[in-house]
Amino acid sequence: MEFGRLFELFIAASLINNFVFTRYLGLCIFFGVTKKMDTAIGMSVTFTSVMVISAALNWIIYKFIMIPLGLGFLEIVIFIGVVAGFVQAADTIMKKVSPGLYYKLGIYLALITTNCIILAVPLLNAGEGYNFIQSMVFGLGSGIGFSLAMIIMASIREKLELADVPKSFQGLPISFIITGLIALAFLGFSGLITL
Amino acid sequence: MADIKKEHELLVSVSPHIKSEETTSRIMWTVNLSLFPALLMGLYFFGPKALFITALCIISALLSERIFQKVLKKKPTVNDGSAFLTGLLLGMNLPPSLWSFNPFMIHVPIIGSVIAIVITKQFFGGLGYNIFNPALIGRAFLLISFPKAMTIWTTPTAAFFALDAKTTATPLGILKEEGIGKLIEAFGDKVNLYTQLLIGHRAGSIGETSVIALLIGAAFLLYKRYITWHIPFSFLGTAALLAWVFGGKNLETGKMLLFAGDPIVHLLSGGLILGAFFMATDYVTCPTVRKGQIVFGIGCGALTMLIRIKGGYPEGVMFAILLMNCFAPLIDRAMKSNVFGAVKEKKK
Amino acid sequence: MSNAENKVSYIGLIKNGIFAENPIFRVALSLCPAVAVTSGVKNGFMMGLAVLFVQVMVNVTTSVVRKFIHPKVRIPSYMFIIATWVTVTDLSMAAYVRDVYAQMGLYIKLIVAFAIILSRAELFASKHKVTPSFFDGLGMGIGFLFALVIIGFFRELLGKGSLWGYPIVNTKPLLIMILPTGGFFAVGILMGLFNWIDMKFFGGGGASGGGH
Amino acid sequence: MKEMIKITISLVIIFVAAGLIMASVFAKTAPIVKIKKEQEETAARKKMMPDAESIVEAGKWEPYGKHGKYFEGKKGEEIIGYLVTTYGKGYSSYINILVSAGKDFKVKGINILGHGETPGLGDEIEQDYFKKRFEGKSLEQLEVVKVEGTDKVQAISGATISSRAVTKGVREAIQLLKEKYSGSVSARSEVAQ
Repeated sequence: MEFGRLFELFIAASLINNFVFTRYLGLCIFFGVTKKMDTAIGMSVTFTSVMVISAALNWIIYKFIMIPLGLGFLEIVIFIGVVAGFVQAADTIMKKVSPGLYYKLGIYLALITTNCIILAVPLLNAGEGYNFIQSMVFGLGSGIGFSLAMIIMASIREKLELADVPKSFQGLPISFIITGLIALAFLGFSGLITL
Repeated sequence: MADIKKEHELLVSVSPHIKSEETTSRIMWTVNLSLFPALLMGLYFFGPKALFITALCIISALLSERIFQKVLKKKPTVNDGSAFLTGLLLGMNLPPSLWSFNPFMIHVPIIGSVIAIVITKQFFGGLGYNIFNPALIGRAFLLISFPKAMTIWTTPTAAFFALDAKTTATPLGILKEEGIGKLIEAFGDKVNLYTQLLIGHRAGSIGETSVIALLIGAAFLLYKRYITWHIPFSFLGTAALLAWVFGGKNLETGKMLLFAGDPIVHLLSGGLILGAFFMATDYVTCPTVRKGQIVFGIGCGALTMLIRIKGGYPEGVMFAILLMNCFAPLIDRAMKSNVFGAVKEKKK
Repeated sequence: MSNAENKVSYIGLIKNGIFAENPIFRVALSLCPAVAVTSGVKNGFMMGLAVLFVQVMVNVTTSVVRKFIHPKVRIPSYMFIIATWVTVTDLSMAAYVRDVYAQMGLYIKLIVAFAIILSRAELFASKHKVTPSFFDGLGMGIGFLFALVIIGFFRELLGKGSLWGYPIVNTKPLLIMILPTGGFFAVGILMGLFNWIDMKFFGGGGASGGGH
Repeated sequence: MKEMIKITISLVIIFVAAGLIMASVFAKTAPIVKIKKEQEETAARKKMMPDAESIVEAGKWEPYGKHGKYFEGKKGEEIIGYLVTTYGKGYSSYINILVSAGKDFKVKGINILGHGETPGLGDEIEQDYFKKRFEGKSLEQLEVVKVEGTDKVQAISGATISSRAVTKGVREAIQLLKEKYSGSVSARSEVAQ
């Protein structure tokens, strides 16, 4: 039963309520990094892992520090602080432990701190009152969903490089329209959680 | 490099922008022709109003293509048959009783055509570059925008303003809501159900109902080698298999019964044949690599059945194809990745 | 930088925010709310107001403390200032405009991650005096508000057949416009239109200046 | 070293000032939020049961793992009906429903408190015509049918899943009330006889 609920949560977070296509989050990054497939993949890996870990960290802090002390109203400041601190730490550790990986993913880390999608996960977790495991599953589902969106988008934009898009629509406008079309297709997933 | 060359020679369905214009237009008009038997059956069953809807779609598709190209001062391509095909497919995918709900909804097919042609095709640079199947985007857009008008189905009658045509559910609608027992009951017996589904005497979109007519057209296209077996057969095969395994349902408990589904009903209804042979195989929006096409077909079949059995819509062909359209460039990329030259060559 | 020069440019700063460096249509920063909260004019307006308030306050605060902040901890300090003002906005909206807040509370909180606010604090307010910073914030905020209201106008009119919640026509002409798909379409088409106008009447895409 | 101290001091001052601002805003707004929220909830309950003099919370329950509550509506000392907040698993969201029931466990009315269903289709559950379809229904009648003219709940055309979700949520609420109260009610009616 519990597993079923978690699976449902995962599917809902990744496909049905996909961060990009139905919650409209992370659009700056989404449009920014999907010009190239390599960047999109690097970003996916980094994002998903940071989302899961920050979901866990923030859950612990929310549950054991903020709630007991009645500091719920500081959630924005604290969550951002935690994410920033964690990213900084990850940056330093990665540089020392695995320079190869740092070389590949380090540049994305810097972009992450002030990203709404990373911040939205702990905020939604706190709002929905998920438990520890659920928070992490939600973070994972959201991360995978975001990655999926980025990778699809990157492959489409690569194909579009050859296309003769009207001049005033080149760049962002056409990307918005593609996203709209993908969102239309993703509507097919709605209703899946109703068993 | 030799490998790539060989592959290109084998391809019948190269993206049209590589081939000469004449070939593109011949292919397109042939596809249009192959859809005619099904259209005629639809007109026979649903009467002149079906003709009106289809004509409206085709005319507005042609007009919007012409006007857009005029505004942007592009070379007109109205005669290549692709805008005609988009309009035809869109019309065949609309319910014949579109305005029995509200007689003033004549703008619906026009909006669908404009969305299909302008947003889905011309914004991307015209034929050959569109990511999604234009007719399906047009239909999806209409389904979401006019949810009621687009889901009213009537029994086949031949009256023009049949406002009193009996509304009914599609076979898949009955199957989803009330189960296979009720469906068989509605058609008398099982044999009658299958034959009626095959002939097309049932509620549904204008061009999706007559499976036999669609198969004739499909056989013609296969014979002319304008389409290959890869996508349709992997699509239908996957759908049939999954329908058989997961399609059964215990009506009392609502729980799923394994290996008890009826694949034939699923195959013959809900536009699966139309989608598998005429829309999933769209040259531009499916992968160009053979292996990729099989993956594409399997994906379409699996998503169709996922949506039909678990999802919110009784029929899932449209969304399944659109979703796989999203993945097509990715599939192509993954399948081609071992021969890096292929991408380069396309770029020029 | 002389005083006179500053005075002339106040209106220019606001104009700059609305047209030349419109945060959404031109600079294309902070796109999420452009789609997320614009299913209605009212929500778009409220969001725009919230951003306007935060942007102005952040710009003013940053400008006041700009000499006091050590350059090494510049960005964290700005983030902290932003987070503070966002929290203030969030708490106030939760208390006073509850119906709006119920629909878009999450996005109000997420103002903290809007690139536009940090970028204005860093690019403008940290280098200018309080008054120009105030007007820069005002210009950016109004530009943001303007964009959100325009998008909201089209989406609500087409999607719900109403404006600011008041029915205009009695059907829902094009329901899809209030869904994500419609939002993306609306923003994409409006952006293309802005580009087209720019190219047609103002001679090409050189308009967007600034530090980007 | 001197620089470090300077940085620390400047940061601390910013933190303290910001903290003060936030805390004071919070101190001012928190009670307002609390009072308004309570007022809204009480008003919603009152609207559902205008006859009751007082509506008292009687317990909590967990439909779909969410937090629901149930209330007793009283006139003087006598219970005249019940209110339950419940959930239904809809098309794309959990639908939060407030159910009002009489002492005979028949639905008196329902209200949709919150949902995220598809605009234009699923959100028709908010419409009065649909909510009216629940009035007077007993547990057995709380089933969704697609046709008109039965004593069951007729689905919204095109939004069967949302309709079904609401109906299921209401049914569970009535079931809960029966479990909690039917024993005492039947006992009481026996005494009366």
